[in-house]
Amino acid sequence: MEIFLQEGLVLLKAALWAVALSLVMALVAGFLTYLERKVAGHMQARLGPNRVGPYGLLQFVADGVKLFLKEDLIPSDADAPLFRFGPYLVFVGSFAVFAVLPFGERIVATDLNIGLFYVLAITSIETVGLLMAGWASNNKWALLGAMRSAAQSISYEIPVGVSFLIPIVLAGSMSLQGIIHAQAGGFGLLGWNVFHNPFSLAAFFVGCTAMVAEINRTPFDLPEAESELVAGYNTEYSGMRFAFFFLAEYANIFVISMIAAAIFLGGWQLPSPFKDILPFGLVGSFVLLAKAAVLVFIVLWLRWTLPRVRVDQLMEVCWKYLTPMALVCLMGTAVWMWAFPGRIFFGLFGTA
Amino acid sequence: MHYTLRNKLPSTALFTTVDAVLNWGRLSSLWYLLFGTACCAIELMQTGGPRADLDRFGAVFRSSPRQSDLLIVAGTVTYKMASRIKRLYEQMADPKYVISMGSCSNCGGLFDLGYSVLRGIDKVIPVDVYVPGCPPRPEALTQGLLVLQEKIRKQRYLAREA
Amino acid sequence: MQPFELTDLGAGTKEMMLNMGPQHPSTHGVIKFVLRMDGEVVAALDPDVGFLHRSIEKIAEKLSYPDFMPYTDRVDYVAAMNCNFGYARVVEKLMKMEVPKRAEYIRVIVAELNRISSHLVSVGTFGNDIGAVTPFLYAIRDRELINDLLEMLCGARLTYNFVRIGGVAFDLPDTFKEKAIAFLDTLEPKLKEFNTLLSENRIFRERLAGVCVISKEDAVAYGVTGPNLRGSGVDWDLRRDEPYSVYPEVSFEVPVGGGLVGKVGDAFDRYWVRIKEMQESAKIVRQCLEQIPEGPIMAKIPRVLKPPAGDAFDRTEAPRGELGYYLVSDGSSKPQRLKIRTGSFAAVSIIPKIAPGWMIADIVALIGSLDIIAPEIDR
Amino acid sequence: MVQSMKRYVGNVGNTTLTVLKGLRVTLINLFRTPITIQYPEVDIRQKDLKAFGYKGPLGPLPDRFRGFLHVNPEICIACDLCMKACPIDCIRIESTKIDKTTIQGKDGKAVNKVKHPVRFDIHLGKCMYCGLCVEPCPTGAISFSKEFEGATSTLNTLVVHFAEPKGLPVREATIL
Repeated sequence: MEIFLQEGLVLLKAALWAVALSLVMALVAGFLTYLERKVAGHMQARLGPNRVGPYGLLQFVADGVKLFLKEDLIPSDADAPLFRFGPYLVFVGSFAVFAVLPFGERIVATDLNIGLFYVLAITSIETVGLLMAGWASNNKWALLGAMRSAAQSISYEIPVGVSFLIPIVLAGSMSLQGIIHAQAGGFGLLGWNVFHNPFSLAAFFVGCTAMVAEINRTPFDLPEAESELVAGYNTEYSGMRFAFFFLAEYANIFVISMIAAAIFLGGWQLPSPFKDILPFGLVGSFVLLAKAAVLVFIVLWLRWTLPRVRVDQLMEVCWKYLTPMALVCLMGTAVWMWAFPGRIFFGLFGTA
Repeated sequence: MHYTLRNKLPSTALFTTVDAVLNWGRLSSLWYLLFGTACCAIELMQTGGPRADLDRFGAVFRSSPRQSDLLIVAGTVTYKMASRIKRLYEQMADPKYVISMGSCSNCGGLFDLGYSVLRGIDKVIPVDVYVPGCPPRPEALTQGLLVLQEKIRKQRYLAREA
Repeated sequence: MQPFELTDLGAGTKEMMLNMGPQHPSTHGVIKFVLRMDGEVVAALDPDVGFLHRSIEKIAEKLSYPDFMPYTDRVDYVAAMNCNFGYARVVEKLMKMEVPKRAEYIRVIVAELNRISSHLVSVGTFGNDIGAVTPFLYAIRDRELINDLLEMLCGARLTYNFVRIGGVAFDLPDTFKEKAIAFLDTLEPKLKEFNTLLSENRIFRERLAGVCVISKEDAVAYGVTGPNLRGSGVDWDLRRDEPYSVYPEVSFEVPVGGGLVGKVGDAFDRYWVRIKEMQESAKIVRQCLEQIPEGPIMAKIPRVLKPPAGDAFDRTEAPRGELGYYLVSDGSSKPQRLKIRTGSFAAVSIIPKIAPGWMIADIVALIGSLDIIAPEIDR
Repeated sequence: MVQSMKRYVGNVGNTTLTVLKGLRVTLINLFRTPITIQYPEVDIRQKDLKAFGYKGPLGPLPDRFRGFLHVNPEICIACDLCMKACPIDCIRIESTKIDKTTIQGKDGKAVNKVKHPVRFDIHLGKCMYCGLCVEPCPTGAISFSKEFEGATSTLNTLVVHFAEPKGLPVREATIL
């Protein structure tokens, strides 16, 4: 009896977390679509949405209402089961990462001890979903987009993985909370992994570039390259199924920003005097979200500035630049840890 | 379907509210197909551009017909193109709307004299709003969009017609 | 970068046929390209034109000479002034008519302003094809200022119907000169910003360096004209080499592609020639505004135009290459035959020659850099 | 080896630098005032757009703006010159004879009015706004207005009847 109760409590807790996280995901992704249109608008000397609700804030609600009520078209020549399943797989791949995202010192659904590994593994599902969608559409543009997406994800997994190894090596843990805890020193600022040593600084940039490519954002948005492939893998998708792709795309921006903020920018660590103003480490949560917000803005900013690379250049950037650089960073970090055990870069000069 | 159902249901405030929310979603998010046939396409570009900025009304362009709600037929449609326009329209998911932009797509316009031009896009697909002009300036197209929004606002799905 | 050589590996693979257009974001209007693809690489390309065949040449036979003027706006709607200009010139040639000096200056001013706005659309959409959306909107933003100027002059933003046979329809408004010079002053910094954002960007340059090279010989053999020809390194510009109107009285340079980032005649060269030409056009407009004499803007023309029987050909330098009008008159008030020679038609004819071996992303760059526009091909 | 290392580092450096330069341009533009005209609120026909809070470079519509055609049937002499000038026949005039009156013409010359239009239809949905009809008009009866908003859901309403006697049936748009 007792064991059932315990199991039930665990399940209930899990269900509550799932509901809360899906709400968070929907809200965050929706808000990001609004933010992207607003940022794009102002960068392009125009205003962006401003008619729906105050400052156009309800724009994403209207988009959602419309998309979910549109006709659900399945092309007659499409492979219907796969066509239906693809978007869900992409959505699941993006949503599952939220389970390990640390929203604060004590706010996290589950702190897996293999957190970063889990992130790498679960996001790979998305590629399968995209491939499925592109193939099942029975559309040549979609197929080209899906093939590009597969090649891109497989290649960029390597620099992402290697640059993830650096915080893991520094913290000696794969758990996201563990990595954040390990960045505590140096007044809560200098201890961040990005300032740990020159190699980890470089790894931050390499890792971020590779992550932008991993989620198919400009300048690496080849799978849905608008001017080349019409709409890429989602050419044939309409209504609700398209909304899932859309949701996953924007959720992914948030996910990579949160992870980069957590493993390189100290997570919820902040200069120590302000730490305990609010209970539950809420200050830390805001700090983490602020760091993520800055990174999100940079991702949007890049999109509205840069042209797109070509397929062969995409591979060149990955294999000739990012992967070797990530490997050098890993080696450098290892050498650093051997040469200056337990010391950070700024610690070499001072007492911190 | 709607008509039969609508007349059997009692008229309640709930249905009017549901209708209002549906219409609000649809009219606030009219994604248009990135498609122009002739001269009006340039003014369509300018309308999406910084000065007129259709994005204010939630209208952005999509390049796939599956994801667009609004087909703006911008320019002359020849006989050769007519079947393609029809196919594009059929590829769009319901609910879908059509704006005929400019004289050529309204009724053939100045190419009425030619032998190869379709005299009015409404011979091929249903048109919701006609925008006069050759080409209409961006504000005129924006007004066309507003007229379409008003039209959508009056649509009824569950509630009885007033 | 070199084009791929496609070899049959004996793996039993088949080529894929792909329809690009008539509705595709980067075909610049309703043109269709039938591609045969080996993966991402194009094995053969076949343009299918005629989706915008509006029978403009045939309509000319039904209308009187002045009534046809609005139709020339629609031959190349991005540069309608240049088309007006060319048509007016050929009728004047047929009638052996003298045009007042002031009218000629006004024509050159509006034609060059229109050239700037046409090239802005061209480089903007080209940036869009390469994937940079923001430069496109900046180009559109700057183009609005030219639209304002021309709207002030003739009341329309796109289809002007401004040039008349024997002169122009309206004189310059009072504030036109100040406003035009104010615009030209802002053009230079805006172009600089545009270059920083797009032309100097390494991703953009790498995308275009050495891509889709059109050699000098090919360009001449296929009759490619205008910026596309100059991009291939041929120093030929009708405004300088066969001067007409008041072009001999202004000084300007003719930019020629020099392989700035890759080879001579690649996509970047064609793009860069257009950027440079905008600056030269700005120079021409400045000089014209300074030198413009007072006087009438219309020659004395009869109420009903009846050119003597005969034929005439005249070509002018339009933004998309040489724009030639061939006009046959039978002495009546309507032309017997009008033939329009446009730059885009020649440009589209060279695409099947260049395309094989390049990837689909390069094909988009090729189409964008040739700056073809549908009604000029089909007319 | 050293050469290729140099090129490698140079490529990375150059890419980063040009990307940063581009980012700077878009960031500067992010904080500039947008040039958008809030159209339905800002009436661009007005002389003073600034009154609507507009900050961009646009002036109001110029005097020569070619909006919808407008006809004043009072001073129209039904001479049919505009109908003949129109290349696409989007003007239809029917007239009746009246007592001779003299009215002020466009270029100062007096014009005799012996006919009065009883029907003056312009198909604004077909018109190409070229202005060829305005030029020959002796009295200035037909002119461009600054009106440009005419979007409608039926094509028939775009046939504007300027001198319509009462009780005429609504005609199909295509008859013009």
